[in-house]
Amino acid sequence: MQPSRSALVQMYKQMLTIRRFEEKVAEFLVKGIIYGTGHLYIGEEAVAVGACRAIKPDDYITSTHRGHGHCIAKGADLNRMMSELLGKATGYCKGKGGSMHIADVEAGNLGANGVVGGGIPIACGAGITIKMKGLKRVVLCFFGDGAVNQGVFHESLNLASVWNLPVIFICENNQYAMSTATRIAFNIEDLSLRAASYGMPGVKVDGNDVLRVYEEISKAVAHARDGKGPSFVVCQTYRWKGHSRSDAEKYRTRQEVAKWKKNCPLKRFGGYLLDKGILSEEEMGQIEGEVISSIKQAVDFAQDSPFPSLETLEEDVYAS
Amino acid sequence: MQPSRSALVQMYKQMLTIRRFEEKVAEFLVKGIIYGTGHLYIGEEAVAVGACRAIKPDDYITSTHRGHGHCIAKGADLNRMMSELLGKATGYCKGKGGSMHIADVEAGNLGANGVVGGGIPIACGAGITIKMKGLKRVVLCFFGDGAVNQGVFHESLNLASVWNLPVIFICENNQYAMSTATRIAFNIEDLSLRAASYGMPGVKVDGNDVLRVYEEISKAVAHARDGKGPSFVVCQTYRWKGHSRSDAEKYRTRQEVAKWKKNCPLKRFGGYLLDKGILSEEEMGQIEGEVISSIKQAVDFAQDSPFPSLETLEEDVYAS
Amino acid sequence: MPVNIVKLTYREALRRALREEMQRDENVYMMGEDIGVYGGAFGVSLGLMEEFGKEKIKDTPLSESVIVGAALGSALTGMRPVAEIMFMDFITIGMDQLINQAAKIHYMYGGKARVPMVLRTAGGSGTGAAAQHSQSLEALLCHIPGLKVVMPSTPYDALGLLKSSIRDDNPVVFIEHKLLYSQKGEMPQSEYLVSLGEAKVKRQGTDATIVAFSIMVPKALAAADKLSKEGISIEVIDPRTLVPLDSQRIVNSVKKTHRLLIVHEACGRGGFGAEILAQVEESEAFDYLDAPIRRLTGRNIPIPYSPGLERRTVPQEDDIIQAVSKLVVSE
Amino acid sequence: MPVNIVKLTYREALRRALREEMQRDENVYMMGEDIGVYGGAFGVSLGLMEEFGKEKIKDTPLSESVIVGAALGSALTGMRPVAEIMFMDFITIGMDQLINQAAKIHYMYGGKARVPMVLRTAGGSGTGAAAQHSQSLEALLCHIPGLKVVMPSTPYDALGLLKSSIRDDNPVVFIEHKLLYSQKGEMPQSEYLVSLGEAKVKRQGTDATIVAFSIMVPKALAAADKLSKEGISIEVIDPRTLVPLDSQRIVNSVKKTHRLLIVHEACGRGGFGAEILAQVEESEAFDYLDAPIRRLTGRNIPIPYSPGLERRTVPQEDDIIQAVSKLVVSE
Ligand SMILES: Cc1ncc(C[n+]2csc(CCOP(=O)(O)OP(=O)(O)O)c2C)c(N)n1
Ligand SMILES: Cc1ncc(C[n+]2csc(CCOP(=O)(O)OP(=O)(O)O)c2C)c(N)n1
Ligand SMILES: [Mg+2]
Ligand SMILES: [Mg+2]
Repeated sequence: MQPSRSALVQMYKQMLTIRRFEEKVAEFLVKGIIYGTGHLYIGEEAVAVGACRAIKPDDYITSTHRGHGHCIAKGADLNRMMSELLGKATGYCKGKGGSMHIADVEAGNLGANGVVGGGIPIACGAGITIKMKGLKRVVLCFFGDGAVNQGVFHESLNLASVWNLPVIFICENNQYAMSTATRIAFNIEDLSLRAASYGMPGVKVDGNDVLRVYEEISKAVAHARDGKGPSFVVCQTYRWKGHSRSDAEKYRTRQEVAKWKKNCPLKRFGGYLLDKGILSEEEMGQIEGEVISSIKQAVDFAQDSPFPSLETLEEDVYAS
Repeated sequence: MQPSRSALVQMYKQMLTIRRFEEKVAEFLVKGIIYGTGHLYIGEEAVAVGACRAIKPDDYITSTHRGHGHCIAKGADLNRMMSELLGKATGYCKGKGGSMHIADVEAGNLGANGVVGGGIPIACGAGITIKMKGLKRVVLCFFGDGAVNQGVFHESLNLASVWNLPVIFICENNQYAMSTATRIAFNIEDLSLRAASYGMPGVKVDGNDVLRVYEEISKAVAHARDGKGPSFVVCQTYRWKGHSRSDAEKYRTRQEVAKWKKNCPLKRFGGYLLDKGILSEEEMGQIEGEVISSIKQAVDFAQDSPFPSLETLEEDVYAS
Repeated sequence: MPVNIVKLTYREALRRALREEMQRDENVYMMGEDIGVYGGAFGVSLGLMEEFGKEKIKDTPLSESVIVGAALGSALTGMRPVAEIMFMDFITIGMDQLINQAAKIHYMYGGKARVPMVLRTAGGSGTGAAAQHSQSLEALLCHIPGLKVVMPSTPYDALGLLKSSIRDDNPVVFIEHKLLYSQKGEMPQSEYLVSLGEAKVKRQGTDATIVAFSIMVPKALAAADKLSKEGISIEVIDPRTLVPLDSQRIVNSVKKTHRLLIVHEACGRGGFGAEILAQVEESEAFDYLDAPIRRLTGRNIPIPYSPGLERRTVPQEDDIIQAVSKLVVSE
Repeated sequence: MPVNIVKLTYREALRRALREEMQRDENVYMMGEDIGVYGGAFGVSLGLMEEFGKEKIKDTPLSESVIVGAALGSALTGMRPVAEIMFMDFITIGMDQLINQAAKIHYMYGGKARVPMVLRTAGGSGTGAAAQHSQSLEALLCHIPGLKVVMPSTPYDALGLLKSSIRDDNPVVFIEHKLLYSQKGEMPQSEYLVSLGEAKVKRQGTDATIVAFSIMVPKALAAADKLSKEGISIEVIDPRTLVPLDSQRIVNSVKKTHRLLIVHEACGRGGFGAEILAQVEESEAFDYLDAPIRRLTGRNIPIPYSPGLERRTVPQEDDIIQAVSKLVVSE
């Protein structure tokens, strides 16, 4: 199950890209260069990267309001992402979507979603297409712990199970839905227990360990590709930053945040790669350089891009 | 836990009342005397009667589209029920509600519901009131197996659990939601498994055994009154008649129906009472007579009652 | 009846449309509660499961949110689902998926994705099903950019519009009326389509225009017949699709008749009649009006159960006659 | 500022109303997502949990359907909940409980039960939150008999109307606007109420009437100020509650000014502006109109993200000035 060396390096690079991309977004939010809201993925990189490494380019994902990480892990173009965040015409959605609606349906990214849980039934729909067209694809459906208490979570997991759809439901349990701790919103500790309600496999993994995530999702993907149906995988992780643009973070302690920061998925994986001799310090530095320059390029591209013209305002309401 | 003799007799009488009442409704539906639709409770009498016997008059229930049984078991007045079914001004809802909306909030019946699952969050709300006012009441929340796949089921059971609400969620698993067998709509056999998702007790009982229902609901009620929170009780039963007014019943076999009819909750309980010497054949006959005459009286009352006057049409849209 | 003309009920016409489209395009399929062996609550899909199999005619669990959401997800990835919500009242349960997702994806994604889905549902009162099974909620949908809204009044239109809806690349809400299912009507034996966005002049007239849709069309036509005996000549227009709305045909008619009555079953307050009224007011027809535009609509009350009350809640033929009579004398 | 007058933001005014009503009536309580320590997404309830405790200020799981449904269930049994849906867009998730249950129970039960609940929510665009976090969906609610719909435009009204809403025995949807939260305004220090169903003439004028609500009120007033410099005298009316609607005040104003412009942020098609237009058309004011009634509304598109686009999607001060200018010259 272990990925190849080059895959491991790729994963590291993706995780780092997400981290640095989000740091730039954070800066732009503070400076008002990014206008709307933004939900940062910092601290959760191992989930998107571990999961997306387990699928092929023509597989699908559905994403969330906290979607930049999924996007990058699914192979999105940073230039078009950053342009979208800056509301530019060259963005994935021509500036009409913004952070919460980045999508690239042709590349299998069925879209971020501003509605918590909103993408879950959509993932089922993609699963229906796969089955009806006899494709061998799968769908990775990402959502947060908060979404696990939405009605659509329930309806969707049940439907996926009774119709045996090739969907892997991935909960990113970062311990909070906005200010609401899972211990307040749930009367169970292990959210993966809920899989049993639908007669599907459920498992909880360390979501800060990219290889564990990769491994579990790979199993679930194989299961789905074999026609054995959906799975529910809960990845335990943590959101380092505030929920969105402004958040006084009164609902958690500094100590808690500090504890989780020590468990940094990026450092852990980097340390592992060094330990195993897969990457040297020097190579790592080189990767860091490449990542930073790709983000700089994205920023330049986005900042040089034009805003959408007002003529486009009423376009694309209806497809024809 | 065994009810007193008079309670047992009462229970038998209520079950018989439901049976005979519904037979009359069936006749009126066929004859067009009842105008709208109607969902008959025949075959499921033990659930409502066993459950409602476990609570006190000031406790609450929420009911369903198949609500006549709950109504009667909660002590409704047959005259006003039948009047409502006939759309008369003397009905529980002054003729404005009909079969699917009979309610008697003062008597603790928070209402039937035309929306499958619609009553489940309402039961949570009643639970909130009870807790906030420091009452010692409980809520029995009835719904069908179909409702267990609605999003509100999920959201409500979770809320009740995290807020420790005194609600007993009672699924009347009559094996079908309209034409949809539970084996098609679920990938689990025992629906009570779903309780685990919310960290609440769950149990499956023979819903055609009124004493077993009484016993399990009594336990759940005691649990709730003790401040220990909600439970989920699944009662296995069967709907004898078609789903509603017209139903070709192509989704099930005659043999299956016949098998369940042999397991008649009324006959079973009647047999038990005879066996134990609690009732004699003669007493039973007398009860039958009383029941029939109470229904005849209800029919007369309803038929003699006036239709609501057109002046009432626009009344009661807003409370003032 | 000419040989190439057939007579079908509205229900049968819908079924024929579904059958033809499923035969024509393998991406078309149906999903909904009890649409398989039961044939749907109103019998529209009766026999289709036997004909097309369970994969194409999918019985779902009782879960309206995921019915809408899964339909849209499969539409987004290449299928053309026809999903069914048994009673229109229950679209409220799938409302987020319909309004926030399906309707907006094409725009939010910068035009780079499509959601070619149809959501069929049965609206309207008249069956004694009371407040939660009798609503006409089209106004809620017409307000949402990205949705199309279709409300056929005849078997002919039902067939042609459903086929066009299935071929449309947008989410289309297709609203049938319970009391129309058994109505019969003629149509060609051969294939035909009715385009979305084309109103139909159902009856020519000169004294006043009635715009009516769904069940109100036959009622308006019956009223117009009676009125013609009193020498009042009524033009009846059925927009057939509310979004897109063929306002031009309505405007043209008003320019001719100088009087307009809008009739619908839904509650008047915030009903789509207000929008039609406003569009005519804002159009060049305003200068031609000889009397204020009038609406005749359902009352602003939930639908009551008792038959006498229920009947008085929504416009009936007599109400239309009265309203027109008032309109043609007013100045 | 007189001693008995205080200046508060819209946010603070709402908080004061909530505080006063919770102090006054022990049956009043709040529930919603992140309303406790977080104080709500827009800070309205900041500090209330500390003051009233967790039982009165209930943080819920992320479950909009049960938020609405549980609120109604507790209202039905004697409480007076004030539930919060963080963004108006998400009322679609609790729509069945709101529309099919809460709105209809009083009627369906023959008047024998009441649902005294308030559903607070934040609508509107202008924050770069895009299509799923920026809608103005009041039209969907105004169409449903049994609901009341309130949309305050000032801190004064926000306070007085929220208190009245909490004391009302019906389900009231109370729609706040994101861009108004930080607006300041004066109000008495002592307790006061603003009745539901009373429009307010925000500015007297003679040449034309603007009916505007929520965020469009300050925009209309600013436009009217500018127009007055050109000698155009505008009357601005804020209905404040859309249901019940104080049409009489609007009608009276139109009888005086002979011209009417209706301004709202929501999409025009099927927006509540159409209903206001229709009601005036149907009223005695029709005969006084010197020009057709005009609507100036949000475009019929989802709210786009990019700031330049977003701004052009909904009416701005300049658009109002233009629309009025056209209206007063037209005949
Ligand atoms: C249906 C809905 N309700 C509320 C919100 C507001 N909101 C946005 S993100 C969020 C918390 C989501 O928590 P979770 O699902 O755990 O994802 P996380 O933000 O932790 O990644 C909330 C309440 C929303 N966007 N959608
Ligand atoms: C939300 C909703 N969807 C669909 C329906 C139509 N309908 C009425 S009863 C029913 C089946 C309900 O099944 P179940 O919950 O098992 O109750 P039962 O009828 O078996 O007692 C359906 C689909 C409805 N009333 N509400
Ligand atoms: Mg979370
Ligand atoms: Mg059932």
